[in-house]
Order: sequence, then C-alpha cells, then structure tokens
Amino acid sequence: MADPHIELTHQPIDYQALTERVRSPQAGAVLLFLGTVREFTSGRQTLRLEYEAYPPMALSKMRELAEQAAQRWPLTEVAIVHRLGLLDLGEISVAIAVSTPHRDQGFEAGRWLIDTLKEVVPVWKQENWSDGTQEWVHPGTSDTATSPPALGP
Amino acid sequence: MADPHIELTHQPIDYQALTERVRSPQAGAVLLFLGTVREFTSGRQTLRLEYEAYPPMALSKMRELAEQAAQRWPLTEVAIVHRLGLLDLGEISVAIAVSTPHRDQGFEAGRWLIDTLKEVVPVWKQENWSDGTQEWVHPGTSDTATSPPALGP
Amino acid sequence: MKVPGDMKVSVQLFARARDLVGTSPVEVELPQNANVGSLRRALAAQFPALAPLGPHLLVAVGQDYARDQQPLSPDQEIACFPPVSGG
Amino acid sequence: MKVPGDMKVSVQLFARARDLVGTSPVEVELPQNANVGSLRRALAAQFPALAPLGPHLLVAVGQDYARDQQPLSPDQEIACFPPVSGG
Repeated sequence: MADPHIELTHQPIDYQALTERVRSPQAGAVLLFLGTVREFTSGRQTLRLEYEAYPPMALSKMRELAEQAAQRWPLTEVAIVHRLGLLDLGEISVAIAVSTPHRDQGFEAGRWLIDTLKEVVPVWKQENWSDGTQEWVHPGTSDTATSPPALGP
Repeated sequence: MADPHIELTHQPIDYQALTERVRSPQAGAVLLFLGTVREFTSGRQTLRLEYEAYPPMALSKMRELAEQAAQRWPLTEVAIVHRLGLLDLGEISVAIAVSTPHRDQGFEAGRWLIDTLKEVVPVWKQENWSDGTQEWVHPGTSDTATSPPALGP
Repeated sequence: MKVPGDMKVSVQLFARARDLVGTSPVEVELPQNANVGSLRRALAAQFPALAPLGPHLLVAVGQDYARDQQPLSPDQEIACFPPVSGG
Repeated sequence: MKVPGDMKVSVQLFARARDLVGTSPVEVELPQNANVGSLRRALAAQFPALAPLGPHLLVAVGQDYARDQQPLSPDQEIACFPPVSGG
C-alpha cells in the first residue's frame, strides 16, 4: 500500500478524485463510502450540520485507522477525507475509499473504517434543527440542547 | 425509492454521475462499489477482460435485484451499471450505488447486490491471459481454456 | 421421424456455449409437449461439442431461469448458457 | 496555597465542552506529579459549567487518548472533549 491519503477540508469533498487515487490494476474492487447530511433524524428536521475537529489529532487518528486497516486486510490503497464547517442537507461529511484485490476485503475494511472513525476520530457535529435549536451530538451524554427556541411570552 | 437506474453500456462507466443519481437529503449514507479489472489472478497475468451479456435478461435481472434489495432494506435510491466489451486493466466492469438512511443498510444492500448480481445476471467474462490464451470464466465448470498457446515444435 | 405436432424452437447461445457450437441462435426440433428437460437432451444430441458444459448449462425461457419441468411452446424466447461470471 | 513544583498546563477544549466553559484553551494549575485524573478533578473544580459532561469527558495527551493514571508534564499538548460524533 502506498501512503494513505488523509485529509480534513472545509471544501466540498471531491469523491471522484478520491476514488481515482485508490483505483489500481492490482485491485479487483473499489469501495467508496460517503456520509451525507440527512434531513430527518427520529422525526426531527435538520437544517444544517456543523462539523468541528481537533485537527492534528483527527489527522493522526485517521492515519492510524488507515494503517490498522492495512494490517487487517490486504488493502491496495486507502483514502479518508472528513469535511469541516457548515454543511447543507445532502452534502458529504466524510468519504472513505479503499481498493482491494477482492470485494469481501473492501466491504469489510470500508465498514470497519467508518465504524471506527466514528468512535475514535476527534470530530464533532452540531445539529441545527428546523425549530431553531442547536445541539451538539455527543453519544452517551444526556440531552445536550444548548439553544432552546426563543418562545414568545 | 424512485425507479432504479439500470444500464448495460459499452462505454466507460461514469461512476460520479451514477453516485449523483443516488445522493439524496433523505439518505445519510452512500455506498458505491466498483468492480475493476485486476492484473493478477492466482499468479496468472490478465491483459484484458471481455464481457458479454444476454442483454434483455441481464437488464431484467438487474432490475429485479434492485427491487428485491429495496424490499429487504430501506433504500433511498439504487443504480446498477454493467460494462460490456473489451476492458483494459484497471477499468470498471460494474458499478453499484445505493443510498440509505443509515450506513449499515447501505453496506448490507451493496454487498448483497454485487454478490447476487454475480450469481444470477447473465453476463460472462473471458480472460485474455498474458500467455496468449483466452478462457471463458464459467464458475463450477472444469478447465475452460479455449485457445491454448501455439507452441513451436 | 417427424411426427405431426412436433415443434421447432430457436435457442440463443452465449459465451462458451456459443463458441463450442460455433453459431447462435440454433434451431432445435422438439416433440409436442416438450419441456426444458427435453430441450437439454435435444441440444446435447444435436451439438456434441456442448458436452464439456453439459451438466452446467442453464436454460432461460422468457428471459428468466427455467427448471427442467417447465413446458415449452414455439413462441417463447429461449436461451442456453453456461454459469454466469459478470461483475 | 501555591506549592513549589506545582505546574500550570494549557488545556484545549472542543465542541460542547468549549461552549460550556466559553473559551479555549484554559489554564489549569496542577500539583506536582499530577496525572490525567488530577487534571479531570481540577477542571471540574475550576469550571463547574462542565458538570453535565463530567463523567463523559475524554482527555488527550500528545494527540492521543490518555487514561487517568497517565502522568502529566507542563510541556505536553493536552485536550479535553466530549464523546466524538464525526462521520
């Protein structure tokens, strides 16, 4: 495996460029996973998501994940990009591309990479709900609404 | 789910256009699988692969797979394209794109779609090995080399 | 011996099956009330070159996989091919 | 009471932890031989606003997750944040 491509960006993610990076005649399969901003979560409507990172540690953890995945599966290439800042509905927050000799390896590595990224990479999202509230998403903590809607008297 | 996009093509697969077709604010995940022409299989070197289909049945089966997947998982959108004709090393033979509310659904549906496509969609590939032989790939049948190399006396 | 009521069907061949026979489609004569199993036997008798694929050949009728018990009629779209290998 | 050998560390806060405290980084005074556990207690005492996150806060030292037993020195890069939610 060549050096993994690891990136944090405030620009829209060019997933085609990312996919081209991992394509190889040594690979029979390419797996691309995109996380996108979904409008509805448990019936609540999202207007936007804002992503924040602890950048040096996030990059270091993303690289560590790529290297761990390359030890578990025979990855031909791997690339991981996370978007930061304000994202509109449908925009791409994260892109993971892996190429592997066989498809089972690609599906397993891609699944492990996104699952583990969500557990260990220091990036946080804040919901901007359609009712005007903002809420950090911090799994395992209690209700974290920080800006309740201003209600009239 | 809107009507699935199903296609057989002799042109290079535009997987970005395919991915854009399935992206949606209703989806939190997009899974793109690409099958690509790998150079080495069990130590033997491929020069090219040639894909042939029984087109109307292949399209009908691909559509059936998309509809079955949409019954098993809550797919937001799905698109399947298979390339036909002569493909060089690294080229994309098949592309499957699905969008789903959550990522586990996308990984499961994507995996099922490519596994089942390879079992039931009437498309066949012929290896063009670097030793000059051509060989249809027909899983379960015995050695199917059809053009042994011309050896000198 | 041609019996009244016999039928002639056209069978599309693909991949190695077509290469072994050398052409596609091929015409096959079948007895009245033939089914997919009769078609398999008739193909094997008429095209001995198919022998290497014999037990592996798949038959599709009306663009869907068909079992040996499925009856045939002359107006159906029939195809015969080896195990698929797309993807 | 300031004891000789006490140290001051700078702690970067992120996401809801920073919002609750209102700023980042923050300076925290720690006893000599302090470890990550001492840092947690000092942060909780100095910033009561962090209470809702208390048991959930994660500490990173040198850009890697640290357990409470890990010793601290003033020259290390230290960060404190709630459970991650990227992806």
